[in-house]
Amino acid sequence: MEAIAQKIREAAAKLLSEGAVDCVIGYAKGTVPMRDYPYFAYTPEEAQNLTWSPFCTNNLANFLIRRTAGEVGKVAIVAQGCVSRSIVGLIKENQITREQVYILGVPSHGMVDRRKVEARFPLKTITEVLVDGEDLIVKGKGFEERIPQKEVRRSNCYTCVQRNPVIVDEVVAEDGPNDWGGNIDAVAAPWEKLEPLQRWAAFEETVKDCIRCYACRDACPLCYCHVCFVDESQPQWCGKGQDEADVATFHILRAFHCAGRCTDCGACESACPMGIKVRRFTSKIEKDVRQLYDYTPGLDLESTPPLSVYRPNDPQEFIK
Amino acid sequence: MNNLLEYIGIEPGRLHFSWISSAEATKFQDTVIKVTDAVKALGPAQRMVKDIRRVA
Amino acid sequence: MAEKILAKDKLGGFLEGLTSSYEVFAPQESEGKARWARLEDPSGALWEFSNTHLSPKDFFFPQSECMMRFKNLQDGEEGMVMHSEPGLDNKRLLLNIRPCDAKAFQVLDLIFVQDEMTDDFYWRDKREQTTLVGLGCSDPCPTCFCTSMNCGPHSTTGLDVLLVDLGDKLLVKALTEKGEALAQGLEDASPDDLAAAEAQRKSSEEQIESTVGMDQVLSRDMMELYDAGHWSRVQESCLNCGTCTYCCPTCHCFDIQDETQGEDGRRVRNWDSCMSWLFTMHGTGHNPRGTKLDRVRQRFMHKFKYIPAKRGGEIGCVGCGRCVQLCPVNIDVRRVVNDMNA
Amino acid sequence: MRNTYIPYPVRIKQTRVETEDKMLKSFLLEFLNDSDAEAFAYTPGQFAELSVSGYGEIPIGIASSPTEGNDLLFTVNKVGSVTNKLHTMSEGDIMGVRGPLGNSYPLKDMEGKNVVIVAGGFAVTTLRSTMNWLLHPDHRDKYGDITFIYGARTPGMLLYTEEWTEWQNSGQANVNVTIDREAQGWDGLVGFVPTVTEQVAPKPDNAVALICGPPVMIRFTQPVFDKLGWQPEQIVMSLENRMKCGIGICGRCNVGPEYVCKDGPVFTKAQLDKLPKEY
Repeated sequence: MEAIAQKIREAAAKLLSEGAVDCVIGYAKGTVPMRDYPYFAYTPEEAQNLTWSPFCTNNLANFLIRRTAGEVGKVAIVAQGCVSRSIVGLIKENQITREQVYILGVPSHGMVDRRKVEARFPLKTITEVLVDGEDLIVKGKGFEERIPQKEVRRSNCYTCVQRNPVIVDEVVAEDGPNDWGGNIDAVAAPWEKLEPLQRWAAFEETVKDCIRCYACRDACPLCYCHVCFVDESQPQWCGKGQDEADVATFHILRAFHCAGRCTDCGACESACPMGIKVRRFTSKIEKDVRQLYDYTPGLDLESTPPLSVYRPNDPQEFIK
Repeated sequence: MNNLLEYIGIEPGRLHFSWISSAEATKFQDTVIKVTDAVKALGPAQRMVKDIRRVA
Repeated sequence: MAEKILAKDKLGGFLEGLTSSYEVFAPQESEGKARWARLEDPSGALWEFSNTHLSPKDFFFPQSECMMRFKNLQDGEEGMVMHSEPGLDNKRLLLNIRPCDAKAFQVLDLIFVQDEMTDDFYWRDKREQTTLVGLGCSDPCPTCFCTSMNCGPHSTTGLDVLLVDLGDKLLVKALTEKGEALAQGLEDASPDDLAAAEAQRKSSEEQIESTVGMDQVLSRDMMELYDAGHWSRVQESCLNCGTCTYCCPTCHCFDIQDETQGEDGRRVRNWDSCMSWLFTMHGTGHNPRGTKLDRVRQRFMHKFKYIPAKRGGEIGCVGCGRCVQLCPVNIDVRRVVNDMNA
Repeated sequence: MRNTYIPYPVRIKQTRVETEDKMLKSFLLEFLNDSDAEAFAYTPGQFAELSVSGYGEIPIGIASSPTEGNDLLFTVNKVGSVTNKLHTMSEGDIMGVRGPLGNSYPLKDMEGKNVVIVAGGFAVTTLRSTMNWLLHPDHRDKYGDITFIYGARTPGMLLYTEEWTEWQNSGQANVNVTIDREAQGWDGLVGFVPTVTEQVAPKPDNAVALICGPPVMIRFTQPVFDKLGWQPEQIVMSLENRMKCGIGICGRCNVGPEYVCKDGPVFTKAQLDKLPKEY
């Protein structure tokens, strides 16, 4: 892990000192345990702050779109499998061009779900989490425990099918195994097996804590709409308050807008301050897209997204 | 959309899709009648209902 | 004000007594976190926890609150006349609120109730109907920095009663008339109890690991701070989501919306966030805070410069550390204040 | 204790489409209850939240002057959902008014001084209020020369034509009304407000200028005043930012520590020079 971090620093410093890019977007060590954060290095010295760890849960592709538009020139970005897939998506949707971005490819070893670690220590405060090989050493007041990373990874990382970046300009670390052996279709759309009444109850239970901060949306590289439908006032599509129908509308429609686009990077769930399992909706959508259109988003630059093209054999049983 | 709504527990039958040309007035009329009948048969919606009279 | 003692073995009866005259809320465990909930069973109240996941500001300033109602009839006089929602019809008590959260309400009082015109009925009513019983912190988090923000683990500002957990008993420090009413009939505290409470206060304060300086922030020229170079770095990773503003005990921005349904209508206020670019957007398309930098700077300047300038030096932050823990991109307010203070 | 979020009920007494593009419409409102009219004691420069149930509220400067009686005049530009609805409403309809809100022009401090009023477009509203107040027999003697400069794109976009014509004819004020470009049937001044201001060249000695208009007009008018030797303390401007609560709480209209809705909307240039340009 530290070896890769060192290679990222070296590659970034080289790019910046040669003037090949104006900025390298990577991760730096956070001020709280298990929260490494998006970092923008502009000089070879700043490149020394870059890191690589199991706590890099933000999708950096997010920072290639409007949020930094005009602020930086040519950018290099540290990209593992899911981030590179999001970049592919953004190129396909004409949000960025391939030439604008220089990709420093890194294989993903899977990121840790902070909440799974916290859940092991109810009401306790974790003060430090160290990475020791395949384990985490979790320290707090009056306790220290060793936890294998593989027990506390984010759910989306277990079923990842593309740990290695799909497009790369510079290989920082050699590709590893591309998946963990998890089967996404076995765990996606967990409510399909429930009865309709139970489904609604499960849905309500899932979104009950939502505070509508929109961190899920704002952390998502797909959610680049200038005015999101929830913010529209003319017409106003849904209420702005905490009524459960309005909260539900937000989650249902946001998920739907990601259809055929979501790469299951998990940034939404990692960003949510309330621990809402947003992937319970998006995983259903993507499962349908796989089954109905045989399509997985962000794997290559050539194929056409199914929702933007009409094919005579598109499934249409639902049209009556 | 249909699948997603069913997935979260909205009863099937509240969302309908039809393909009607602007020239097919009769088909439009028939479809609207069919859809309204189908939705009426389901009764008032119980889920995703906002009631602003409720005291928060 | 007198300090009293409540033995832990009498605590159950004491709390039972409270629930008969108040609607009592307290932090309770739910899914591994401390969360505010109605106290149905006195034994459910938490006595050892850092702080609740979200601030209790919702009790006084709900995320969505109906302000007034009207009949949605276009014709006829009744159609457009607004009727205020009534105030609370019962007394509330928040048990084991942390001193930082209570201090936040005192800061918000200065904003919600300023003069005859700026006198927020909804806020004031709930504040008047609610008694705050605080619990001094004995085990602060690494993200707590209250002592740098005119506050502290045993701060009494904004509380009616401060409790200090002394093991087998609680020191009960009544601070207001509302508090006196609660402490009535309890035994007086002994000098030893007082000394033990004082020792705990000192030890808690010493345990606060993070401190930030505010002296330069307060004395520096406002425009110099506003134009400082560090803002462009602070804002880089910001997602402009509302997490920091919604978990913050002092953030108080809101939006007002009308909703109608058949013949009914209501005017509702909802939390809003200065992080949203639409927050300040004019109908004409002009936006006074059009960039992410403008918005990020606004949030910090508001807390650490504008509020002190406007409210007699009070700081718009109490150092609870929630935003530090919850920000999805780890924008750490302590770092930002240090940058501002440099 | 009164709940200051509740609007006073008012009846639309009169409406008038003001401009040729039909985007500006004036509403004369009368209070349903006399006690409300009494409670609504205002001074020129203040604004109010107009409330249309089911649509929301919109902050609008008060165009009438308290010297004109209890009825309130508002001129509303059709831009958003509330104002669009408002434009469809007619005489006799009931709506709400909340206020008066904000501070006013410094009428007291202006006593004994010459007054220059510069208005652009429909921002003339609160300055109409001010003019009516200043020219009222009870007040006129307290002020020196009054210069009124007002510009709009075309003659058809000018508001309150009858009134400023009357001010002009009465000789009580030096009235300069201008349009951007030559137009048929217009024999008055032609040119942008800053240019006209420079031509009229009001002297800074013992004078106060009240400026209200679109940002571009303000941007080009300020240097004219600077050139003529005016000090920032003598220049008074009215701002508008997006607002909701109108009483200094909800947090969106602030310019630095100052809330436009409560500490403003009227600020001197000297004050604004020390504040962020977030308006």
